[in-house]
Formats: sequence, C-alpha cells, structure tokens
Amino acid sequence: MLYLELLIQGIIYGSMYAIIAVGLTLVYGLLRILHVAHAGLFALGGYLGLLITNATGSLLLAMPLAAAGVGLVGMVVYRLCYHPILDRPPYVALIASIGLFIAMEEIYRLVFGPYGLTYNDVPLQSQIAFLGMNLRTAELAIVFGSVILLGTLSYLAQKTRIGVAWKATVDDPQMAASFGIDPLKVRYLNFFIGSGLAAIGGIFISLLSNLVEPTMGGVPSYKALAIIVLGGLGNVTGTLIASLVLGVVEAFGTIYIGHLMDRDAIAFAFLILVLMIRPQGMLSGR
Amino acid sequence: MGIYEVSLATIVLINIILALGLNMITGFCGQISLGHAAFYGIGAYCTAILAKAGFPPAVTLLCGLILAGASGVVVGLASLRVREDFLAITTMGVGFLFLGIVRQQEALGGELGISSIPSAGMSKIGFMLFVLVLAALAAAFSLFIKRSWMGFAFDAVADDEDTARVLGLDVAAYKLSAFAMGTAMAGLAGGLYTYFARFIVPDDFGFITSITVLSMVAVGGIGSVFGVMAATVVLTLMPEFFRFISDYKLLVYGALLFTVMRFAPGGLAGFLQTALRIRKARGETG
Amino acid sequence: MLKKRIFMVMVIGLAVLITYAPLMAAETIKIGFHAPLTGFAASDGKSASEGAKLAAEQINAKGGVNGKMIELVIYDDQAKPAQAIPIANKLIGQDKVAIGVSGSYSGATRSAAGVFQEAKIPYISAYAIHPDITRAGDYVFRTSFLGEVQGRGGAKLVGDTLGKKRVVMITLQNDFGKSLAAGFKSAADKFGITITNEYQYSMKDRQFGSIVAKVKSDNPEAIYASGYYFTAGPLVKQLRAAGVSVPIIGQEGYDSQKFIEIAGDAAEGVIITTSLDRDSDVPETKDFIAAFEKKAGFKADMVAASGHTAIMVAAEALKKANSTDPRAIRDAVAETDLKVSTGTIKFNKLGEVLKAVQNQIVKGGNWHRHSVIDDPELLAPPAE
Amino acid sequence: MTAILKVSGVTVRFGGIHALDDVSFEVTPGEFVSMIGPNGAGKTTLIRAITGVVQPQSAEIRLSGREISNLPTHKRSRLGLVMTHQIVRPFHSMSVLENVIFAAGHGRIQSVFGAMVSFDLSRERDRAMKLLGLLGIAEMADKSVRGQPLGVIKRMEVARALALEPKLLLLDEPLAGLNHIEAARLADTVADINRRGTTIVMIEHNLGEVLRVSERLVVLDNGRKIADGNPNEVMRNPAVRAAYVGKDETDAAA
Repeated sequence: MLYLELLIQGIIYGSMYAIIAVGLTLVYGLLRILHVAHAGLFALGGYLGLLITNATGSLLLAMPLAAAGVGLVGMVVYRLCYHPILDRPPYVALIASIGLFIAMEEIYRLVFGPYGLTYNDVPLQSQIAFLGMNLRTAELAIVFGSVILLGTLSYLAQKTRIGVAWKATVDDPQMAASFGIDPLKVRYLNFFIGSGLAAIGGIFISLLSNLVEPTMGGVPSYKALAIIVLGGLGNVTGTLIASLVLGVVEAFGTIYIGHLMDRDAIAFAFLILVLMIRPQGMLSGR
Repeated sequence: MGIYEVSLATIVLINIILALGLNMITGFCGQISLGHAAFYGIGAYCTAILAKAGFPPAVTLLCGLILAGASGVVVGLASLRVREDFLAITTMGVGFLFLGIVRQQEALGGELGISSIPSAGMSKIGFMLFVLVLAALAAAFSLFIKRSWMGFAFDAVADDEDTARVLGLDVAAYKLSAFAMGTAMAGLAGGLYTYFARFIVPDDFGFITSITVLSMVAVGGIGSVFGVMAATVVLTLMPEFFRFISDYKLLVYGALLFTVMRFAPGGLAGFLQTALRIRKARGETG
Repeated sequence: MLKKRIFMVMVIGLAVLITYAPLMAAETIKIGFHAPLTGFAASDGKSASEGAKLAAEQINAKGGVNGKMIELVIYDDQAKPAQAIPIANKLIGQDKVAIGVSGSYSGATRSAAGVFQEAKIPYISAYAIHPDITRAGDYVFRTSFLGEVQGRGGAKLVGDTLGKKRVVMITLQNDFGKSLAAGFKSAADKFGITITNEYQYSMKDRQFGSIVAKVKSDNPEAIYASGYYFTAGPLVKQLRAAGVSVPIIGQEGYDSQKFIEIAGDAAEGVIITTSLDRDSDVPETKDFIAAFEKKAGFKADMVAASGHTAIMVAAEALKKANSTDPRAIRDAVAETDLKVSTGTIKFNKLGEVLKAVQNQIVKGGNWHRHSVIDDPELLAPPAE
Repeated sequence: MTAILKVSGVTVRFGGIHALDDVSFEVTPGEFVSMIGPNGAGKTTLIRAITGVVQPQSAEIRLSGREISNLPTHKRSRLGLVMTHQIVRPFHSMSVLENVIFAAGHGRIQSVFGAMVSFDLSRERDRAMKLLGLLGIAEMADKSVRGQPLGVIKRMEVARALALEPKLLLLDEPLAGLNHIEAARLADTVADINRRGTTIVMIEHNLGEVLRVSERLVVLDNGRKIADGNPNEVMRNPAVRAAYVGKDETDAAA
C-alpha cells in the first residue's frame, strides 16, 4: 500500500519532470545546445499562469494564454540568444544560457518581489479518494495533463505536415533542408512548443505548492539537464522514460536513503550509475 | 592597502588558482566540467580537518592538493567513458553527489560546517602575499604546460580526440593528467580558502560555485591563461563594483555573462585577438 | 592602439572607484548591516533590512544617539560566506563602522563574525542560528535563540503543553533545520516523546508527495517539521491535502504572513515556536508591529523583528558607551538590558540571550498567541 | 618473406548486420595494395578494424608477425600502423604545419611526463616542412586549416600520416573529392612514397588511378573478399565485374 502510494507520487514527480524536460530535449535534438534558460521560461509560465488565474478566476483560460505567451518569449530567446552563436562550441551557448537564466530570475524578483506570489483561490484542490489515498485533483491533472499534451504532440508530429517536417529536421537537418523545409521555421516552432510546455509545467507545479517565486526554476535548471542526458540527449521517448524513472527513484530514495544523501544527490548518483553502464544514456540519441 | 582591499585581493588570487585549474581541464584539454567546486571543496575540507588536528599549513595544503588531485583522476576516469555534453552533466552530478554526501557527514560538521579553523600563522597581508606567490606559480605552471609538448597534445585532444588517437596519442593518459593537475589546483585553492575564511560550510562548494568558475574561464577566453586571470579579477570584483546598484547586481552579472558569450564568444582573449589581429602559431616559420 | 585605450579606460575606472569611496557625511555614527538582498534568500534579506531601517528611523526621529544621527551602511551578501568576508572587511576598514549587525543567514554571519572579532569591532547577529557564531569571540553577540534552544522549546510544546508523545520529524537539511532537530531530540526524552521516524528534505524542495505518503502511513500523534515559510507552506498544504490531520509544530522559520497565504486553510491550527508575539501587550512589540506594517506595506515577521531588535540593541549600546572606542562599545553591548519587540535582551558570558519562547498559532488567517515557554533551565543558551 | 600485415578471419557486426564476414588477406613489405569494392562493401570498416578504431567480433591481426588485435589504437600507431580518414579530420584549431608537427612529435608525446618537460619543436618543424614539401603544399604551411581546399587538407593528412614514420600506411579514399589533376598528382606522390619504402594499403574508388599506380588489388563486396591479385587479372574476374556493374555503376564509371 505504502509502496503503491510512493509509486504514484513518483509518477506525479515524473510527469512534472517530463513536461519540463521534453522541451529541453527537443531543443537539444535540433540544435545541440544545453538550454538552461528553459527553467527561466518555466518560472515565467508559473507567473503568467498565476497572474491570469488571479485576474480572471479561470485556470482553463490561464493555461493556453500562459503557454502561448511563454512560447513567444521562447522564440524571442532563440532569435536573440542562440541563433547568432549556433556555430560556436557548445559551451558558449551553455554559458550564455546560464547568464540569461540568472538575469531572468533577477527580473522576476525585481518585478514580482522576493516573497513569491500565491493564488487568491488555488484551483483544483478538491480531493479524490483513490484506493484509500487522498489525491488532489491537481495531482491527477498533472499526470493526465502531461499524458494528453505529450500524446497530442507525438500525434501531431506524425500526422501533420509541419510535424513531419519538424521530425525530419531533427533526424537529418541537411536532408530536410534539401526537401525545401525551412530549418528556421522548424526551430521557431520547436522553441514555441517546448517553451509552452515548460509554462504548463510551471503552472502545474504552482498548483501543488501554491507558490510562484523567482527561484522556482532553480531545481529544473539542472535536474532537467540530468533527465535529458539520462534519456539519451535528444531522444524524446528516452526523456519521458527517464523522467518517470527519476521521479520514482526520488520518491523512494527520499524515504529510504534520505539520511545518506539529499534528493539531488540521489538523482545524480542514479544518473552517474546509469551513464557508467550506458554512456549514451538509457536510450541513445537519434 | 586597508583590510578590505587585502581581503578582496586574497579572494581574487584564490579564485585565480581555482579558475586556472579548470582552465587546465576545460580550456587546455577540452573536457567540460560542471563540478569543479567539488574538488575545491575536497581541498578545503581536507585542509580544515588537518589544520584543526594541529598540522601546519605546508602539510595541510599539500594533503588537500593531493587528495583533490587523486579524486580528480577518479572523475577523470569517467571522462574516458562519457564525452562532451554527457561528461558535462556527469561532472555536474559529481558536484551534487559530493555536496549531498558532505552535508550528511557529522564528522565533517554536516550542515554546520567546520568553524574555528586555526589561522595560517601569518598577518592578513602576509597571507595575501603567500597566496600571490602561489597564484603566480599556478599561472607560470599553466603557461609552462601550454608551451610544452603536453600542451600541444592537450590541444589535439580538445580539437579531435579520435584523430589524436589515430596519430598515436594515448588520449586517456592525457585526459587523466589534465584532470589530476586541474583538480589539484582546485584543491590548493580550497585549502587557501579554508585559511582565508577559517569557516567552511557545504554550500561554499555547490553548483553555483562550479558555474561561477566556468564563467570565469569562458568569459576570459577558454584556454587563455591571461584571459582567464583577467576575467577572474573582473567577475570576482563585480559585486564590489556594483555595490551602488546593489539591487541590480546579480541582474547585471547575468546580463554580462550573456552579453559576452553572445557578442564575443571567444571571451576577453578572443575579443582582444580579433581586435588586435594577433594570431599566435606554434609553427611560425618567419 | 586599442590596447592603450582599454588600459586607459581601466585606469579611469579604478580612479573613480578610489575617489568615490571616502565621500561621507560628518556628523553620523555608522552601523554596518549586511543581509541577502539578492539571490535565493532575498526575501529574508528584505524583511531584515526593512526592520533595521525602521529601527534607525525611529532612533533618529528621537534625536539619534548622543546628538548624532545613526547611519545604516547596508550591503548585500547573497547569504554567501565568501561574499560576507570582504563585506565585513569593507565595513570595518573603509566605512569605519562603530558596530556591525548581521541580517543574514548562518554561513555568512559566521564568516563575518570572525572578521569583526579579529578587528575587535562589536558585532550582533540578528537571527542566524549557528552555535559557533558567538564562539568567534568576545566581540560577537546574538539577539535571537540558538536553533538548539528553540528545538528544546519545541519539544516542551509538543510533549508537555500539547501532550503528544509519538512524533514524526520532518527536518530541513540545512544548519537551521539540523540544529532544531538536535535540540528537539535532546529534550525529547525529558517530555516522554518517542520519535518514530525522521525524514529530511532540502531547501529547494517544494513537492513533498513521498514524505507525506510515508508520514501518513506512520500515523503519528504530532509532526515536528522544520522549515522556512516557502518550504513549510507547501509542506503543510500537502500534508493536510493528503488527510494528515494531527498537529503540526513549526518554528520561527514559518513566522511570516506569507506562510498562511501559501498554506491557506491548511495553516489553521499550526503552532510555532518563535520570538514575536502578535497579541502582545508589551508596548515595544505592539508599536513595532504597527509601525512596521505602515513602513514596509506588509505584515511584520520574525526576521523583520529580529533586524529591528539588533539595531535597537546596537544603538542603545552606542548611546551608553558615548565613545568611539570599540572596547567601550563592546562592554556597553555586553551590559545590555533592553526591552524590544522580541523580548528583553540580556546577554550571558558568551553573548547569547535568554528569552521566553513565544508560541504562536494560526487562527482565522493570522498569527495569534498560543502559549509561552518560560523555563530558564530548558531555554538556557550555552555559556561558552 | 614474412608478411608485414597478416589479417585473418575479421568479422564485424553492427547490430545484426554483418559489415565484415571472415575477411583475410596479407601484405608483404614494400607492396602497394589497393582495396576496391562498391559502397558499403566494408572497406573502411576493415581498415578501422585493423587500426583498432572499430572493435571486431573476431579477428587475428599480425603486424610483422606480432599479434596486435588486443592493443589500443594509439599503441598500434606507435608500432608503425597508420591510417588516414576517408572524411578529412584535421585539427581545425591548428595551422597546416602544426598538424604535421604534432604527428612528427609522436616520440615526444609517448610519455605524459616526457611531454610535460619538452618544449623544443625545431626538429619536428624541419621534418614537417620537408613532408609538406614532398606533398607540394609547403607554401600553405602557416595557413590555418580552416578554409583550406580539400586538396590541400588531403595532402596535409598524408603528410601527417607520414610524419608518424609508418611501416604500413592505410589510406582511406585519399583521392575522393579531388579534381582530375589533383588526384593524379596525389596518386603520383603516394606511389613515390611507396618507392621510398613505405608499404601502402589504399582504399580508392578512382579505378583509373588505382590501376595506374598499384601493384595488387583486393576486392570486397558485402563484407567478403571476392578477389585478390594482379590488377589486370582481378578486373577480368566476372565476380568483380558483377559486383561493380550490378550495384554501383556510377562509381565504376568514375
């Protein structure tokens, strides 16, 4: 029973990780950059979602608006930040991204204050009895929301013209370009979708903690990197599996080996263990 | 020089040793490390414990240096197994693992750290001069390596390790020596920090410290000894320069990192080189 | 050519920096203050510095100290020890402050304390809990509880006042959480408490699903959970949402209106050990609470009260010493006997205070008095 | 005469696919052997297996009688077994000359500690300049590799390989991508190097040049050796003609 509850909590953690990490792995797959500022966009999603919900009272309205808004910001980030330095060694984009992330956190603090914001009335807090557990609607929404969003995404990637173009570009940019697919368009789309998903992730997490604070991107900024590496860098399926596995490892780890090392150390010990056995991650990239 | 300037100079010099150590690994040998602070921490903790046990600085600093270098070789072994971005995230994991474990060791003071560390037995100015000599030695050693055939071999590994291997280079041995030397320098810096602060806590050696050091190397111009030293001075003193805009200090820091990487991806050294059209070639015939 | 120009710019920049520094007004006494104004601890830094500024304004409005106005020199240390050391040196060497006050966390405070001690300038820590801070030497004082003392107070509150014996601990993994846990454990036996389990979480955690699930299956009579408002708010909310209804006991880290805002209804009934009594009849406390909300625009919390307290103590000592001699000021601090917002401040030989612990409970969305622990033996701080 | 290189039973599988299936051949000292075969025949995989860049499932590789299949790449290279890549892999951060100097210094970098304390590179520079002269690109010596035409880089790579003082030089399509005149010049240079005593195994699609300069042909198809011997005889072999005409008309025509 307890194991089942921990497993479910692990899946909830994993779903949150997945929705954040997918955007990151998409960016990596396409551009080979470690996009740390993704975590800043995640936090922006949290802020926009909360502010719109508080202003209109509707979470359903806030989600798409925040996702679209952050998606646009993501495109701007690509254009201004990464586009000009794509031909440089990878650490250049990494450091630039870290700088951008630090600046974003500080802007949130200066604009929204250091104490963090809370919902006037937190949505999705009603409880659902499930196998003797009390789960919050928000927790279920996170799991099912992630499944639906990521499922839709993979469906669109296979069935629509632009989706196919996108996949083709990820698989082989030169080949795709020779078929007349504009790589720039694909990159913009990629950042729009990835950042939008991060925004949804930010809103999801704020529903559990009722807190949106400037530093909320801190943990995702490095944990999401660990996840995409674990998943094989650029491999979307691998990233999803890695998210869930890491979520479950953390859920059990914090209880049973929490006195030996903290949550981050558990996650990274697991990562190092996996990489020493499989240097290319759980599923290898592309 | 007042005590304020002396303390600033000391911390700048310690950071120079730390950054030159990472420059050895990342700049010379091309192995990106996001966990450099762990070795800084290993040196600091080793020095602190021995100093409290009554050993003189010459012994404690040397032990810190050796222990950090030895740990560096172990982590270097990981660099033989995983490459590039995988290595970056693995080393980041090493940093988190180090921190997570130290936090839980009561023998190392746990969260409370180690305080009341005996002084190095010098005046503040005396200690600063001592660190100055060591920093000068570290710089001279870096230049020495850079000019030697070893530096040439590092260039080759950083450029294309497969080709280097085909050309008869024992790539593994060179990577391990880069890790050993670079982390030993971090260990020395850690020991000096211990005598400077005479109080250490795990958080001194966290991910943010690793990122800060990597920023110094990248902003300076990866591989350039003088560039890295200049960037270390600038980035360490930045909080002091910007005291008058206290509230925007971190924002300016983040924005600066981003701007340098975006507009001068070669860092300060690269910028100066382009500006002055210097090209240094090993094989200059003229 | 360009090299020359860059060099010139650097020289000019340096010259500006050097000349900029010694500009200072004549007739003030300087109190140095450092707090984390940026970075992860910026919220506490803001509260502490607002509290400190309020104290300085109040003192100056009453004519300052012996005819001179006090001037706060505030620096941001990002709660980082490596930053606090140059700051302490700057306050001492460049700003020539008469006394230093820390509105920062333990790491930064402990590092700065060493610098002040070495320079023999008195130094007061407002709310950092590290036991070794005052052990830096005889020039260092603390106007708040030690973590361990407060942990012992928590044990009395749980085992004696509330009569709960089977307790699960949820410990924040930092110096604050660990010292609270140590204090709680050391006094647990005395009050007949059995600690059935202890879980740890890190400062960055906001999602506690797995700990909550495990605590639920442990089925304790009470939960002793350490944390700050930004971790405790989500923790309490998630515990209650999962149907855990036993009493939750926290500490001064919860002590903020923001905690109630985050946890919402789940905050009701949470009891904490702290040093600021919202329902106090003591004029110093009442006045502070009112004045702070007016100045800062948000409700006072423990950190703000602590910043205020430390500056009040510093100013009083400067007044009594009526001298610029650091030794005289130190002696005046050591002899402090002052009623302030967080109680009566009186230092022991080590520079620690003995204060009553104010237990506060959340009722109707506000902090209110629950009980007071005033057991000098239990709350005795270490004397060396 | 003992073989300088004796390869027996090389099998390499990628996933389930047989890239090489039990391939064996020998090279005697001083020979100039060319290896041909359609794309995907396994030629590159074979020389990568010989140098240890690819790990074969089974193989016996002897260099001058010594079993080397358990040695790492850099050690095989030090024994005189050197290859160039099909796709050029210069050190982009270095000049043309530096690339060759580095290879010429292979003795200095054998030991990490030795490398740490040696600085002088005048001897290596002289040797490198000579080799660049031999390949006819001495005037590019101080240019950065970046932006050099493929012809120059290919020559530089041959010079770099020669700087390692190989007993046996394995060249993977050195002429690919070069124009008619460049290809002929480089082929002549390679033949000249061979005459000076270096044994050469060359993978090449350019049949015209192959037939002009080499003494022996080895033909691979689908991971198997289908012919081995005198160029003219081999080209008359029906199996070879089938492999070429059947699968790779364009290459055969080239």
